[in-house]
Amino acid sequence: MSQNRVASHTGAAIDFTFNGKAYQGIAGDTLASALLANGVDVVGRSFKYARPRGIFGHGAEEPNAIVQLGSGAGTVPNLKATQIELYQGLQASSVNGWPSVNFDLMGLIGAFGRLMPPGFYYKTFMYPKKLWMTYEHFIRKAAGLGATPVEADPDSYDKLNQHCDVLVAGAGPAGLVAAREAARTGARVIIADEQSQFGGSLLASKQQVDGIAAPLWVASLVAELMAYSNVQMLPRSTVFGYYDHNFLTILERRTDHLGAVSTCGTRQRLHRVRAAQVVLATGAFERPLVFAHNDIPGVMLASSVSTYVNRYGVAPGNKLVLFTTNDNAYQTALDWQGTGREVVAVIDSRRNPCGEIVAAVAAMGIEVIAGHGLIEAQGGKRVKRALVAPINEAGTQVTGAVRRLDCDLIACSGGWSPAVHLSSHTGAKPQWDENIVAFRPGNSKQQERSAGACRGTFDLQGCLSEGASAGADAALLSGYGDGSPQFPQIAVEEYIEEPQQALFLVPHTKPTSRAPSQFVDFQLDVSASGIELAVREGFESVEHIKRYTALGFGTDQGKLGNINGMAILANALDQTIAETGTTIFRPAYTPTTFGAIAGRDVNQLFDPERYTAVHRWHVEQGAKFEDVGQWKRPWYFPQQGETMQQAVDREGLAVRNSLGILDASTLGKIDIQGPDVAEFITRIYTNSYLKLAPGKCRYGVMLKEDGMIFDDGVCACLGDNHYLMFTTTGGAADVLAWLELWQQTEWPELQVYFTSVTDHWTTATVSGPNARRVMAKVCTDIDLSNEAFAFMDWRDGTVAGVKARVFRISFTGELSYEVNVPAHYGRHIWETLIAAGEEFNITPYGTETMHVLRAEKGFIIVGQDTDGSMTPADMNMDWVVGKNKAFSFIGKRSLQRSDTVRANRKQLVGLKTLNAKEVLPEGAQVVFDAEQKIPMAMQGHVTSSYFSASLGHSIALAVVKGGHDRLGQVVYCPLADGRSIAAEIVSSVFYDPKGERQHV
Amino acid sequence: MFNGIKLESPLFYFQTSFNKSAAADELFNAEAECGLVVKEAPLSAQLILRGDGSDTLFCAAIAKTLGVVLPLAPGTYHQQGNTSIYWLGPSEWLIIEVGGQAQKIEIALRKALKGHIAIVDVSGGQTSINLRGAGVATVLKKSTVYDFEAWDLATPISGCAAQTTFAKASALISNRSDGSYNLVIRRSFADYIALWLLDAGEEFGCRIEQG
Amino acid sequence: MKKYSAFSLLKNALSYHENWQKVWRSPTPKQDYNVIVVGGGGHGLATAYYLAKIHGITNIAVIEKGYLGGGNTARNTTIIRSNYLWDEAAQLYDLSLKLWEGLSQELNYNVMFSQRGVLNLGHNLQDMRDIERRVNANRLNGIDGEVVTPQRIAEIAPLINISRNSRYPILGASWQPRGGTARHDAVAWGYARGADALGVDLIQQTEVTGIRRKDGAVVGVETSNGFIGARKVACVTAGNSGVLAAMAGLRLPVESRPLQALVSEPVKPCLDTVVMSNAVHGYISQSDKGDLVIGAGVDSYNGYGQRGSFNVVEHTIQAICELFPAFSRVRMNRQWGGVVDTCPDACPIISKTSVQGLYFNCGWGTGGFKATPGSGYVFADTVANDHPHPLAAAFTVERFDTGALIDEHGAAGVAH
Amino acid sequence: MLLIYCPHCQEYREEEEFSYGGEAHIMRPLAPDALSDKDWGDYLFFRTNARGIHHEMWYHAVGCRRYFNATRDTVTYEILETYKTGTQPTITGANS
Repeated sequence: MSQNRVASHTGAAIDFTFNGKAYQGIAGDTLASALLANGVDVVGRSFKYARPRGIFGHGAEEPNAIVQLGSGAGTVPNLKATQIELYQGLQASSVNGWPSVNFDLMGLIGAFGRLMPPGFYYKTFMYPKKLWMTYEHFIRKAAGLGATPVEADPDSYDKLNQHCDVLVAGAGPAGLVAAREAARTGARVIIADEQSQFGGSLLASKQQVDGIAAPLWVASLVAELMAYSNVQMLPRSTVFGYYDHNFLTILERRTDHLGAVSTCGTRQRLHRVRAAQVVLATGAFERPLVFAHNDIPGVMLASSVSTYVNRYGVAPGNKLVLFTTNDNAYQTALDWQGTGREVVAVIDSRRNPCGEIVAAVAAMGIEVIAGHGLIEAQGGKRVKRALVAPINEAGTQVTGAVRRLDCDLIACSGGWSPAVHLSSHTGAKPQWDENIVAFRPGNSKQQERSAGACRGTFDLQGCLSEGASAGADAALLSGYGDGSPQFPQIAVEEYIEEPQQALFLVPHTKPTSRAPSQFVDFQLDVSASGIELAVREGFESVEHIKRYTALGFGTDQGKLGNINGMAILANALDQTIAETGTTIFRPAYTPTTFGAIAGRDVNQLFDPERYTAVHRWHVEQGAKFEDVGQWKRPWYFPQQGETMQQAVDREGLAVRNSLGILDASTLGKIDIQGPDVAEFITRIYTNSYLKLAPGKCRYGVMLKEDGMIFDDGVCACLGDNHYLMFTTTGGAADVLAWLELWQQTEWPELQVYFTSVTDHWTTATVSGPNARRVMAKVCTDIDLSNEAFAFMDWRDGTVAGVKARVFRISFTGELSYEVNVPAHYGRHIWETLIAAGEEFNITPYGTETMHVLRAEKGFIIVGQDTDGSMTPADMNMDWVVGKNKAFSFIGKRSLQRSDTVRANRKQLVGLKTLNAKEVLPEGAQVVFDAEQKIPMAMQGHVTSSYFSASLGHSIALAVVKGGHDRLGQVVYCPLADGRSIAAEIVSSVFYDPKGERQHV
Repeated sequence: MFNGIKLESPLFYFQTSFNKSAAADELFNAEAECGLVVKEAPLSAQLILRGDGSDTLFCAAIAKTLGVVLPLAPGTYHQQGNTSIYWLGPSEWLIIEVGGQAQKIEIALRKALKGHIAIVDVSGGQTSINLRGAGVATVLKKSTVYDFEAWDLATPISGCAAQTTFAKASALISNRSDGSYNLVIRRSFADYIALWLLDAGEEFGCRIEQG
Repeated sequence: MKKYSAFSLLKNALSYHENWQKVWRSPTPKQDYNVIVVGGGGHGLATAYYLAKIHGITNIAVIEKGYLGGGNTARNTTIIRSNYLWDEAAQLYDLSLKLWEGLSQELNYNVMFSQRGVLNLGHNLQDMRDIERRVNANRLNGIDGEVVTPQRIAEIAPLINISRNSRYPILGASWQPRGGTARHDAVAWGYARGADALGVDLIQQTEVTGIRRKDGAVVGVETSNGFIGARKVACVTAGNSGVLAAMAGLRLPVESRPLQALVSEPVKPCLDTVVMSNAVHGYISQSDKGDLVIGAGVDSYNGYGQRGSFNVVEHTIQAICELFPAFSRVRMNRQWGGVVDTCPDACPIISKTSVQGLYFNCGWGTGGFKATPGSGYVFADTVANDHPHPLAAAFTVERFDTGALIDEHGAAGVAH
Repeated sequence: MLLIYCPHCQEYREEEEFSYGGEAHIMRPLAPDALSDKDWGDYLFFRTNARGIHHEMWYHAVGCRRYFNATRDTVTYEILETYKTGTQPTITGANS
């Protein structure tokens, strides 16, 4: 039996290790309660001064007991021991302290703490300049808490999109009754609580509720809720964020109580909840008192001491001194007395405490020292002594002799701070209330209401009745029930409490600047003197103070320190707390695992992979793939031992000399129907379609209104009032939205309907001198002769026994047919063409070869040769702009702006390296004078560059200032390796300049 | 010359290409009733219909030609035998005839309809899959942002349809009278969605039945 | 101004830090100033500092509606780099980078400028073309940078996932060693302290509610504490530029959008550089305190709420988990949002206006923090001389009429 | 995270289904070629960027594929109304 375990409290033994040492806890323990049971005092070292720290609280507010859980890929940094449920074999260690938390060399630095006041780093480490990176290296080593894993996360996470009528955050007394009232109306209810058990404060309460012990009453209520099919109960689930339009996020820890790494499904689950109404019942945090060396292990919150005693059967010490400003904390003296251990005294800052519970405590023979403050704790790694002295009524000065009380445990209470975090996420500004000496939630900005302690109602009776009406009210507003609670009143047994004193910083015999450190934010070593110093230096706003001192920036998000800090600041500025400002909290309420926020959208599911109907064939052929948007497109088809260049050379030569086949299915396709189609697309494209006859195709370019090229492709007239538009692969969705935008919002009078048919068609493009021959083998009902079926025509017909639409368009400059069939027939048509083409050595080619072939022809690729700052004229494509179109098409006006008509714009040209074998790197910058000094005058850049097997030399496309007038001029591309490649500006059409081959 | 043309549905290769460690035969066409069973429907005719729903002649012609009344209420679909019509938007519907021929339907409709309309065959571009089993409701919550529970609460029957997100793709989701759900998804996203479903259904046990 | 140093720290420690002087005064506004800078963020304070330091104009007030450095200065992810594509942008940002390199000494305030380098990752072939193009342009502009391989990336950031099998494999990156991060608050406070020492009045908690004009020229500003006269008014109010412009009857080609960021809990050093990926939308570095500092993409809709949508954060964290699978178990400590001015060409506006004596410095989008010193420097020059500084000439508002945009995001590549 | 009422689907849908379409009620000039560079630039790039009541377009991309308008407060993000393209808002900066 561990030294601090209360004899009456028993349970199954659980073995665990902390900092390598073996311990035993029992079922139901948290790591914190188990460590306390085993008498472990020092659990960590503070961030800045490396002071020894012990467990201070019992929940999310814990600032000190930050541990590294587990090891290897499954390790988790920075967990709070107070929130870790103990499991067999648990391994945990302190995150700071070297060589150990009990003897930390960094502790020596702590001795020089005075050299490190807030902001000291802004004032030094500046000279000599070059040393900063070295200084920083050591600063960083000292910083940080736990360590991140170095291997990939072995766990998985997922998300649920939830929709409910009433979300109840917190399952303490107020939350439970709120959920019950909402549940009985039939509303969809979700109730979440961060603890493993519902009940909140009642789990550690000795009170009677509704005539039975509080924990029993909780159990019955939980059972009642479970019976409702319209209630979802989420234990181990923290509502960590409250966003716009009543969207809230909940992190559910599904397996963390079983082990560091999950052995049974997703480790954590993110609930994305859209709630019609929200009840916030998140409770309150007890506020520590700020006195000298209040951070020594053995100083704890009064409620935490009671919780460890009543709920976990752990008495974390022997001789207790209780220091309070209120009646409420006296309960801790009673609870401690119950363990049979000594209550040395109760120190009450109030002159004459007179509440019922005060009398009850006094009646037990416990000394109550009123009108005193506990001004300093003494001890090294554990409290040994408390210094107590009379203080004036205002609580600002020590007024008499100091008395020493030997003790090993100090429980303190400065009253309670409502957990207004979630309401604060909505932008509601918390309001200071003198009566409860705390911030209450601000006026609602969303469909929410607070109930119970988080609203500043601290008596159980009040919490229960508030919860009941909040639940009924929320249900009513979401359309259920009549708004009147079924159980407005529940009998409870509790003491009537007298008002507390507003005391935050406890005076010392020395002024704050000289007194031993009086800590406000334990985790970041922010002390009262630090805050006063910041004020002395001229920082006045709360935000400046927080940022300058780091107050509230810890992983506890200032749950304990913020209010004390505000009060000390207000005092230093000689203002009231209300004048000084408010306290703002941001998500996450408690730290939230990245993996859970990412959910299942990781690894192969990070983004969809889109496949064409022929994809599996490409895979079987060993194709290498290129990511184009979400599509996987064959990049090239290497054969045995081929390099990429060899494969691309082979594929390209096959197309030029015989026959190639390309899977062009990813091109966007939009079916357009309606009487005004021709007019509409003539407004969208730069050229005109008014006279395009059925059976004909035309290449078009579209601009944004700024005149810059946005997409391009062929558009075919399928019949009167019926067109098919091809877009770039990446542009398909944008173009459809673009068409809809103009039709729906600008030209609703134009009768046109758009439908995406990208996925419906498989497009197999056969290209090369033998294209007609192979088509003739698989298609008998189309006259393929050049006269009957000319370049830029399309025909309906039957290909390989399948109804097909064949387009005679070409992106290679060769005789080409694009065979389109419904995708169910995709692989059939593909394999039939492959078989039929065998005698012509039909060669599948990928996007790389396609790029080479089109570059040989000077055809641009939008997004590669253009970059959103290129006009058709810049691309030497004036021919595609209909100058005389009646309607001022999209982007036309912008082409007349002074900058778009200026000479010397970057223009598309060809580049031919003087050394024919040398291939310019894409992205190389172009200069006219290679000898000039840096910064050089850059004249353009290489947009596309390849070695052309069919031409036997390298080719490149580039945009060069005034390029169209510079044909023949030699330019230079200075490279990173110091070389400078010379190239001649030539026409951008390298191959078959007259364009005869595609017309044969 | 081209007899024995084989048609391939979008999920045709999913089973063979599925690269998860679990043995494929456990995952595909097993007998075990899993918490999530995914079944791809046989190939069917799917057409997009555009037109003016406020035009009574238009509506009447549809009803006469297809034997199904055009659904005019947002978020609904009507079904008669093998033919269903889904409301996709004002002036936009999806016609699905299981085992039907798109071309026949298009010709019939074009004959019956007058004025500014559009009919587009999209049969090759999408497929229908059916989700059934105890885990379906949760899988839908994992996969889409739409509130499907509201359907059960409102009208615990079939007839509801919604186009919404599905993981990082999209789907047209409808409820069937047997308590299962149908998803119409785009061909190019089909493998991604199937992979997602196996992952999302893992906790209930999931298998995929070939249509 | 008392000089900060290790010695001053020691000296003050001996007197229990009771004798530190104020970092800046809290003056009551005069009736009239030569220049009023509206907005007490980094850019505004830097503007005031350089007006006083370089142009000798010390009769200046900086008017801030909240507290100094409380806007985007306090909300950004502190990334500093100058590897921009277009000459105009690159030269402006590199002036800024050069000023960063001496800023702690210039201000006698340690802004903790940490030149740990910046990686911009490429995930597909077009990314790599764009990276090559940008790095070549940078090099020929005299700006450091190189294209690095996945192997080199792994040396610089060992926890990054360079597997070829990931959904969007890392094909390479641009690497700018001089880039890095700085302590954002310190920048504002350092400039404020410096400006104050030169006589600049820093007026906090005072909101400008109107811009008073007479015969087409500025005569001063209406504020929540009354009218204050000025011959010149320089507006540097990122996020609210449109509101200020409206006060003078002007419109700007700017839209205010939410930009979100988040930090993890502090962890031991695990990332010694800055990693950015446009393709998957995630930016990450590690602060000296140990937090992983992560920037998200801009929200799609207009918003002044300093809040964005959660799905943007989800997408960003998915990207971070893709790049750093080990970070999946790290936890988000805090998230927040700012309001950024977005310009059609993702470049700032540093400009005179049609109102004599009224100047605007806005439209920095997501790139404002890194530009703080340079922006203040050229804007001060523009205001002092009533004529654009050479490096600011390309950034006048007129470019939206002529079409001479400096399209930084268009340059990121569009359809493919 | 916005919850947006689609006037065509006639129900509230999650933000993920929509894409933002920018400021609403900006008419394309009927005779662009007659405009000065300045006036054209104004149409192209200059927006009210209202702080408060803002009329904006949304596209129900993963849904009915219709554009519609919303009146939204850009500070509180509250959506005061949504209405079909071609109709006018009932709530404007003037009457709010």
